Amino acid sequence: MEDALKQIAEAILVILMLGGAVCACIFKDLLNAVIAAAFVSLIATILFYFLQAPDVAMAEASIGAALTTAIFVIAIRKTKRFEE
Amino acid sequence: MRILISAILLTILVLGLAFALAEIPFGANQINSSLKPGRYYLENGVDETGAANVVTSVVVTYRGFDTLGEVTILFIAAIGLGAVLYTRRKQLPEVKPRSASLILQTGCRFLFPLILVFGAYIFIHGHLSPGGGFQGGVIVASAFLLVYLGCAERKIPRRGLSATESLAGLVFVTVGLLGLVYGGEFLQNFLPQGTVNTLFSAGVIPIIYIAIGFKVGAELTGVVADLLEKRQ
Amino acid sequence: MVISPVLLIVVPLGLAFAIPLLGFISKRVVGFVPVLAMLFNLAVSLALLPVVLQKPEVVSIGGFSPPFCINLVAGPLGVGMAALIALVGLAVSVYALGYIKEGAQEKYHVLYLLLLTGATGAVLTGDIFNLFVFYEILCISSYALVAYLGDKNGIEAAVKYLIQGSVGSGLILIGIAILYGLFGTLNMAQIAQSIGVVDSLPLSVALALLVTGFGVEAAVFPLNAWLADAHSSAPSSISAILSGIAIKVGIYAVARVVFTIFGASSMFQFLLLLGLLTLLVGEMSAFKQDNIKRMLAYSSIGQVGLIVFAFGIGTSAGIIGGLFQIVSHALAKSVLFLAVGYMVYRAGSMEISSMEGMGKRMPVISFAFVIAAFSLVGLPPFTGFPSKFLIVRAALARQEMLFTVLISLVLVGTVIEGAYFFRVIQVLFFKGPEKDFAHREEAPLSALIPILILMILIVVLGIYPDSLMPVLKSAASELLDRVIYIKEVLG
Amino acid sequence: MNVLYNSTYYVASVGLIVIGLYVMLVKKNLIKVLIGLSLFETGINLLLIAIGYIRHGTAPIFSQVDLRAENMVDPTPQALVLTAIVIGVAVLALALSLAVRLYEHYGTLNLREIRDLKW
Repeated sequence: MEDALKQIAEAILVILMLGGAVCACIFKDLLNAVIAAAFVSLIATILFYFLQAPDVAMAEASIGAALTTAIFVIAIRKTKRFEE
Repeated sequence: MRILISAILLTILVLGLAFALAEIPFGANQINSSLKPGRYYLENGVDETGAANVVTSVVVTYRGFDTLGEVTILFIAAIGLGAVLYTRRKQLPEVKPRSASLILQTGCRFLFPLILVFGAYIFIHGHLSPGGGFQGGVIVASAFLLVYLGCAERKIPRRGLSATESLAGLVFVTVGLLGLVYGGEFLQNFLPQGTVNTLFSAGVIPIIYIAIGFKVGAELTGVVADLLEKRQ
Repeated sequence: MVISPVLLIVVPLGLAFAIPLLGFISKRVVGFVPVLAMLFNLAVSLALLPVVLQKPEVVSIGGFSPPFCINLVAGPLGVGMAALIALVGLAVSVYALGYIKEGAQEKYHVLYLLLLTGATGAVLTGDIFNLFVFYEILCISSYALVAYLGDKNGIEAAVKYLIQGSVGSGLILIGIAILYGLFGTLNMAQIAQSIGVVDSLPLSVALALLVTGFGVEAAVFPLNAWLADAHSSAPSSISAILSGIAIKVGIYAVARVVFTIFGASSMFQFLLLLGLLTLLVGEMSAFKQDNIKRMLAYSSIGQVGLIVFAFGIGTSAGIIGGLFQIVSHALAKSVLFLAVGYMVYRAGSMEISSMEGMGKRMPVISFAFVIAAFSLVGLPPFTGFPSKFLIVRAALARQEMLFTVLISLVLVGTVIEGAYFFRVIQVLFFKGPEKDFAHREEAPLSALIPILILMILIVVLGIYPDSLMPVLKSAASELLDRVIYIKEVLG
Repeated sequence: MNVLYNSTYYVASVGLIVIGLYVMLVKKNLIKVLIGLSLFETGINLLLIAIGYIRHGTAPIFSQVDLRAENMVDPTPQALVLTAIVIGVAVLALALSLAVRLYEHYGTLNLREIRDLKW
């Protein structure tokens, strides 16, 4: 029972994550695309936690979701916000 | 045209990966023989290194050379970023930064030490609990990022950052070389292991992880600072 | 105390970390740190060479037995390559003392030293993930160095290089993941031991991914779009290192994967074809260039093709020829790029036509250019001759129709190569300077000394090719003989 | 269906790898390409961790006395992924700085328009 619940949760998370990745792909506003990519990282963090890798989950949360997003946002602020 | 070629290439990649991954069943116990490094680390890691967190002992001891390479890569990124964004600084007019709102400033001042302490906690306890030099270092860097966002008029001393980077890197290399001198192999542990699951245990692992924490923190702060710097 | 091969990696790394600290004290000493580090590496690797010719030295980092920790395998191949890297690195670091005058010089020297450290680590390590890490050190520092001058072309070339390089690195990582999933280990010897146990389709996927990934840096045919831009836009000292060293590390990694890890004799035909295509495409593109640095860059692609072709022959003689070609190309191409660096600097343009009359104004540099060009084309008595001769002989020794046809195509490539180099030489010497080029004076001493040293080596090794033979022979047998490699590492 | 059910994580990681590579190969905007790179790297990391997972395993940390080594997941891929994540952020930071410089020179980030050098 617990297993089935976990698998359903995993399936939902994976669908959300791939959806986020597709969004990151199609958004014309780069800022939105970066936020979508950060969302993917965030879900990847939860998946890492499910896969019993707390160290990696922490690294992914702090690097993938936070720091990468920050430097992306800084770079976008210095260049153009919209993809033409 | 470009889309078509990409689609063909990606289809080949997916098919290849599907065939390859079919041979690697998900969740099966692949490390069943004691000749496999993974099994060896789990069974002997705690006895040999004294660190309760096996991932830490793998990262710092068994695969410590990778970690040395990894901090080198971050170092390259920080230095390379500086080289790429290099401009003659004197020519730049001093721009008075716009200060943030009072609430943001107070919030940053309040949170900054707390985040620093949290980061330090993470990298000091790397051998006991999840986390370690990298995670802690990134948290420290995010504290400085907060300072940049909230209190733009504060300047973080560049020379201090680059001195921290270099010194921490040198500590890592020196600890490794001391292992070569006292133990016979590079990065070999030469300190007593202590009791497992206490703060002062695991020999050189905490020292290396603290050095990594400082180094990663300084490097990523430098990266953020370089990117944020005003340019013509 | 016996010298440990680990010092070859750790000492330059430590010195690189110390450069920013030294920079606080004096900006001028910083440039000498890479010189010092490479002198140290050259001395250590030359001291190690006789030892490892007897028996490869296996170093286990951290003091655990090999499959459970990262190990360095200092065999004749690894130490020989390390010596070559140190030699070329030393020459170029002396050259850079006078050549690099703009930009953040301190950062240049750090990145340069780390690039060489990455190269040295990649050729010495015996662990596939560690190979990936050092390969990344090499790649990332070269991305930054290509963009070092910060001009339009440099940045653009660096961006292209970075995108293609990081796709390649990602593919390598997927390949490593598959290998780990199949065998549960990262030690190259242990993987080599296990290969053959599992059926072959997943393995060939992993092989394809690894070869593609490393092939980006090795610049084999479809993956070399970045090379001409990166090599021509980088500062000339960096072009010399990228052409002389970085490509060779890529080729080394491909050879290591194909020969040692997979023992894939089915790949040889493929390598042969790939090498030939790379050779012809490179030489033909070089022929139609007007920009001298782009011409040299495409000629590097052609030479890489020749090396891959030699490895593809698959016999011991072929591999010896390929390794000799690695040495001769590293020496000759770095001399060419270093010489061209000052020619371009004095002429203010990279067009070949603007080099008119250089032979009279800059006689030493032009002379070095000619020697190195002759060596690349394969004229005796320079190093290019024995290496090409060995490859041709090895191919003919196979006594197959296919090889005769292929080697004639290789010779066609050589003829094209000769044609474009003679065109440059003609411009240099035989097109008189009608205008007065008073500002075109000879390059400074810090550039002439390394160029002359490398030039003398080209001549000496060309006259006495046998002096290299013992190293090359045992390096070739290290590549071909997997069983001995496995036994040396795992005991 | 059962195959898909058992390999949720493989599907996720290969999906991320493919989407990331697709963005890198097809999109024109440099920042978009770099977003693709970050998705690609996340996918590879997930793949490595998924390969190292053992069903019903626990995290490889001996934080309590009753944990046993037989029930733990493989620690090696986790160490590799830690390294890979850091390498990824290093490449990204360098790439973004190049993007900033590229924009200063050309005033655009469209890679099809930036072609002074031949592709």
